[in-house]
Amino acid sequence: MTQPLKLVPSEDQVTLCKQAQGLLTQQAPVARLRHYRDTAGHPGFDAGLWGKIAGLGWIHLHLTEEEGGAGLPFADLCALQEQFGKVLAPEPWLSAVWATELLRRSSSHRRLLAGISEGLHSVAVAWQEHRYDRTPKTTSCKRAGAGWHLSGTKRHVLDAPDAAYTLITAVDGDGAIRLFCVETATLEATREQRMDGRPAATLTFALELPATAEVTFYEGAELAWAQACDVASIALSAQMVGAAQAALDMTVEYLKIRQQFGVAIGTFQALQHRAAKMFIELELTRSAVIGAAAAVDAGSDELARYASLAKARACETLSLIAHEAIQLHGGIGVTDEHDIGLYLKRWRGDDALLGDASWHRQRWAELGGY
Amino acid sequence: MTQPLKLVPSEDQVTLCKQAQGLLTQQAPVARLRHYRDTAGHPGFDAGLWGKIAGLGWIHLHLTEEEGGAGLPFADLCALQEQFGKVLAPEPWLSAVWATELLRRSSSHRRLLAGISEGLHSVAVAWQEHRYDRTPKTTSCKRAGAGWHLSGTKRHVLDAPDAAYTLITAVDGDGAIRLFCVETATLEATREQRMDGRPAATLTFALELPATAEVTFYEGAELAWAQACDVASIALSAQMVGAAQAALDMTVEYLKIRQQFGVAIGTFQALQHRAAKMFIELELTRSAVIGAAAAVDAGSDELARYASLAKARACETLSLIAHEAIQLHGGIGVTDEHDIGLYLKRWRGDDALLGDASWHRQRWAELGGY
Amino acid sequence: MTAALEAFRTEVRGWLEANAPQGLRGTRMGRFDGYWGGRRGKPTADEAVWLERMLSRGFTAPMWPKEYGGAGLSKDEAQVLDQELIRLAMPPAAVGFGLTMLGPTLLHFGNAEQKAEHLPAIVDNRVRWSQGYSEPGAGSDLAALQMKAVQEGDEFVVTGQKIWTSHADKSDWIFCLVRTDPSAKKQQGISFLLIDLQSRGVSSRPISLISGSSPFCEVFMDEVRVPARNLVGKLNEGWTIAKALLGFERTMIGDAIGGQMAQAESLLLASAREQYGVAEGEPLDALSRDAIARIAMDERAFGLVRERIRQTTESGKTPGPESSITKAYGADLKQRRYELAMRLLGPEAVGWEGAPFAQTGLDTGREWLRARANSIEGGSSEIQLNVIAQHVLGLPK
Amino acid sequence: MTAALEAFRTEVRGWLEANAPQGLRGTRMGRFDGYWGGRRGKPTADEAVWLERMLSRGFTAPMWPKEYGGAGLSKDEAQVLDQELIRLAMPPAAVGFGLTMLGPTLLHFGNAEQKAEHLPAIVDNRVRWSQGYSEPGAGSDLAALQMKAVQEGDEFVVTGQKIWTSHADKSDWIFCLVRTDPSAKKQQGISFLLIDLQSRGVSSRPISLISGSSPFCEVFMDEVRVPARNLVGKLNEGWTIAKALLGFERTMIGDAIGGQMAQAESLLLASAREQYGVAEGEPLDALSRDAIARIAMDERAFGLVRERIRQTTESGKTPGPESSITKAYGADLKQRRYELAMRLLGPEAVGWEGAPFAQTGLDTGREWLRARANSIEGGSSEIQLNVIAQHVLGLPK
Repeated sequence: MTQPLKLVPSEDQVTLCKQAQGLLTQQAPVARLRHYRDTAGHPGFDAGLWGKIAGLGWIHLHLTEEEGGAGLPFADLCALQEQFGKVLAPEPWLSAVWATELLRRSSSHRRLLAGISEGLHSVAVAWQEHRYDRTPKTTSCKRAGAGWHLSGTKRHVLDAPDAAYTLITAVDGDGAIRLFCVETATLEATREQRMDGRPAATLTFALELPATAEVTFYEGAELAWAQACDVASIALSAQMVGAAQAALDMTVEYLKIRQQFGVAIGTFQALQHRAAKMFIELELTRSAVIGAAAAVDAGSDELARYASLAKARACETLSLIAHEAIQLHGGIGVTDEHDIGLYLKRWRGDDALLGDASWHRQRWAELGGY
Repeated sequence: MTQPLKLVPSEDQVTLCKQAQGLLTQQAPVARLRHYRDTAGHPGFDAGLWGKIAGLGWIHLHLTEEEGGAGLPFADLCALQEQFGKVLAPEPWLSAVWATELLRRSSSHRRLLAGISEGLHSVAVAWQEHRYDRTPKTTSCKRAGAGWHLSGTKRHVLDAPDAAYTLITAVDGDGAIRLFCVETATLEATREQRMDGRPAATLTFALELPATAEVTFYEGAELAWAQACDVASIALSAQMVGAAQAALDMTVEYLKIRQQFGVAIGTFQALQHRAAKMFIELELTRSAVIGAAAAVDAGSDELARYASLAKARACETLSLIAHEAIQLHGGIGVTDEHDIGLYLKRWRGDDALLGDASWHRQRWAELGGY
Repeated sequence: MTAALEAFRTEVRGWLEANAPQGLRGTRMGRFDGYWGGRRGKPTADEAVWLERMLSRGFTAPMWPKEYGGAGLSKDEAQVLDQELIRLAMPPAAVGFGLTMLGPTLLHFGNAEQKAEHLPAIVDNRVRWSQGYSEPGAGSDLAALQMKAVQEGDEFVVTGQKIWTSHADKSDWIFCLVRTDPSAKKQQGISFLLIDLQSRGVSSRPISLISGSSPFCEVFMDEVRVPARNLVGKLNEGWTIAKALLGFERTMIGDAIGGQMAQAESLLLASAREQYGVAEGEPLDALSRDAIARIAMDERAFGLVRERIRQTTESGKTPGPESSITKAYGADLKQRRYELAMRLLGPEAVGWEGAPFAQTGLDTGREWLRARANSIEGGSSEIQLNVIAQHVLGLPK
Repeated sequence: MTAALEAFRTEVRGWLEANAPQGLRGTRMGRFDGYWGGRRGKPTADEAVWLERMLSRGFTAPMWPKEYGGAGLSKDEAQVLDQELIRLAMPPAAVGFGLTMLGPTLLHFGNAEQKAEHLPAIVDNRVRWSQGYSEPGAGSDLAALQMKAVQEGDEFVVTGQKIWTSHADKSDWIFCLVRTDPSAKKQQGISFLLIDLQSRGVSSRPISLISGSSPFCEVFMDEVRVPARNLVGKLNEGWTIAKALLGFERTMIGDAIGGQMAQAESLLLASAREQYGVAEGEPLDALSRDAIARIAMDERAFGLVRERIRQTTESGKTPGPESSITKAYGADLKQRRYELAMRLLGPEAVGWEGAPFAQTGLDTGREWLRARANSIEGGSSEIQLNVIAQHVLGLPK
């Protein structure tokens, strides 16, 4: 009998969250998104804030001390992701988690791992080709002399416009997956103007690379890639829980203050029940995400199922809450002027990252053999 | 440009409905179902009432005068089905419509057609084998001398326990569908105790039949079978609209009289919105069923799509309303003593007849080439 | 009757074949995509010809009396005309809130002078109207409106703010609900007033939506002087008119959505086939198929319920609470349709503008966002559900 | 701490290996399928041995104080015990509303005499309790209850009717909410009273549900005389106790549903494979797969939320409004699970009894119907949503 997963926050985690809340509430109001969205400049986020986050040691918080981290639980990192998600922060933390999870499983690019942790390098992960398939189909790598020839197109590469390096998945002649680390400047990039206003690009490339460009893994690329995607999915889900919490909070607040028919509209039972249903779904999803983070810390052999559970529920819950939030805000909710619409657009972006709910349900079923 | 379907009732139809309402309200209270359910006697319905319905000429109302009918629109028959459905009547009208639609397309069994119309014979339609497939798989017919050898098992044959004759679908050696008319007494019948309390049986048989037992069709068995199933589906959908209307009416009435917290519970907005949503769905479904009936009258080449639309929506809407009706009745709603539960059980039975919503959606798509 | 109707069809068909400009044939996008007129309107050459010819028959307002420039057609005749226009896929020659909302209202509630002054200018599309109902503090609770109109001699002096006024910046006139008796109970002190938007003291500001720029505006009135003859109905009895007009508006929105939904099945199908690389004639994956069929079937049922209401409603009658069904269901249906469209697009759905996103995907994204407003504007879905519960089902307040 | 806990686990495991009757191992059906005790209870030989041995360790009420027959374990120790019981799939040695509802209530609100009198008889399962809360006119509005209790000397005289009293016909005692001050405002005149069901004037009648016969009864009290010492808490202050007990009940129902859901995925899968003839290891059709995965994933999340609440709640604390989450969601989840089970059964789902229907299908049908009551009993889902909206989210009444 294994112990049940630890689902309550430690005191450390509570303290950490408070610190993050203070920092983000002050320096990262949701409204700033419009600036990054409308200017599409470089970087597409607040470099100062990102530097502070790195300086606090948060990016590599969950790495072991050997890896240069603080050896804290991944659950603590997820708690920070949640705070970060509340304000829809555009800083490249998800890419950092993802790249970190890849590189810590690698023997070849330790220096880059340190660079990410210290906030020196921003690294994007280029994987997407068709829908949510995680196995590259068209991006291929062929041995060329001592090195590699790498060519293909990757879509929707989050944080690529500002990333010094990009990690690219490809298949070799045997159909095996391999990962390459490339300077982003060597890629042809088309910056995407996205609904969620986050920096991303479509990348096209046909490169001759030295052998050292390949990221090699202790236990094989396939396993590392799968695990890193799962861990990143959980971090992303934690951000989405934060977004959902913030959207629900804003909505409940609005229900308390908006007066119609001589009373606060929050007195109407139909709206109360809808708010309560959102709360229930959020509590379930929060528990799923906390459980998934705990599964990472416990080294659970169900990591994949937990990750799919977390992401599927996060997609459904943020969708429910973001949609309902707009409806319950009424007319003001559909104006660009009000922040609540940004949550719906962020959902759309997050939903498309690493698989939507339907994709994850299918994966859950496949993992269960049906 | 074809004319839009006629979707408003004629004065004749309104008069007919009032007459039916009077008859059924008086002689066919919902509560009588418990008697038929609990005794499982013969017949499993009120023979007197059924005789009256026949006597009024309602069973063959929509047949042409040549066919012995009154030449009224099929829409009028559906309006009667709706009244009939309101009180969850167990009389074998659906089987009569179904058999009638088969036999009027046949050159071989005209006398039986008249017998059904006059209420002399009750005829069951035996078709079901596996789920909702309409093409028989295991029931087969082989030429044997001048006649046929017919063998197989049919499940859930509605009205079979009291039917003088049963129409049975089978496949011949070439995989073509054929229909046989057999005296029910020659079949091995296991009466089913069903949730909806209606008389039905599982039939098993291995018979030597004369050539005259085959029902032959003017335009082929396959087309006749498909059309008769579609027309029967529409009649059944009309019954289901009636059931949904009655369940909604009972619920709205209960919301008006049940007091809790010092007021009628119908004042609570959450319950008002749920009632309104049921009403909207019912209006849509009623329109779909009226449209489907009008499509029959207009000889539309979209009969199959209309039938699937009607049945899919009827299944979904009666499900919604029957479930919600129980919840809104609270504790009393889950007791056997209260009639509202009978509507939920009837839905289950009707849902399983001639395809559930999911099956009809798939059929709609197939008809649309996707 | 039917014979007469068929004769009418034959005549109309012939007339249209002769008179519908070739350049416009096949360009119909829906019932509300046509020439919106007004002082600022700039019709194309084809549009101008088309309008003039249709006007010669009274066909821009086919059921209105001939004295105001209508054609005096019966409901069935008007439907035949509509069908023949659709047959050639002709856009309507004139579109606007004058035709769909104010006109029917004036026909019911206007006096002879008001009808004579305003209806012909609506029929021939000279004057473009906008609607001044909602205010920042009066959304679902419309009767809480605060724009005040104080009578001074033969004028009203109007001050206040309206919001969600479509095309206020392109319109000539506005019909407004104003508060004329601040001391009366909410619904009782409201009047219905017609205001020239070129009056001194009127200003407006466009509103950006989550879907981008929009036709909506805020309209500000600062001591705007309005002739008293522009009061429709009696003083302080505007609420009855307001409610009737809301019925026209709900029906209009339901019809508009119905029109937009007509292509839903084939568009969703095409998108699914492209996304999943499934050739025409091959079956789709079961989840997409089920989802598309659901929308398509609901769309068909929605068309049938609207047609049934149309056949049931007496010609020209103010729409009753049944218009709440089409308003609420239509909004929901359109939202579900675009939600599915986005789901089919998958990762391609995140685009906002420009390459590398395909234009159809970008359009879908904007429509998806825009559709969120469908359940809010023109009376929120919550209000429609209240109306059905209380006025149709008779549940207690 | 963890070391001590592991030591405890080792000790308990050893003790169970030595003492759990072989005949009961592997027979656990869930947390509430065990021996219900009481005067009319007839344990099997194994059950009697199992109860006696568990009692010797205080393990029927592991967290209760030793003085009442409990084991005085910490929350973590109790969980270890539970895990070890599950490991051997042992049914609980004693089950009942005394252990889950009245016991915790008496520990909080009972006086010393009441604890001494009733707790030991709950621990050793001698007395079986039922719950007298709802009345025909007091369902969701529980505080509208009318059963009256008039004090006469050192007795209460109780008259009225209760409904939805589970197993009243098999129980020995009942804890009742009664109205002791008819003139006070609703919640203020209610008291919490313990009544011996063998008292003169008590009668009961079973209730049939849509799913068939049920444990529910109506209970009638006709001038039943109850000793005044059976009043728990103060006179007219029973509402606070009532609410606390409802928290225990909600948690209990949530846990019960959680237990029943544990097998959902494999059972639904087996049914789908059988219906569609899909062999083990082969993928199911996409619609079934999606629907089963949805239920299975929600079940997992439901288990996690309950575990998170368990870890968050201080040992022995009265459950707060979070128990409304598990009650409402649990009911919904179980209903959806059986709805899917029925959909998979398709036409085979219509059976009520006997051949030609398979027994598993018939059982599914009864469970499906029975599940409709889950969102009504123990506080309807509507009430739970009210509680969450007002007491958790702070929306105004």
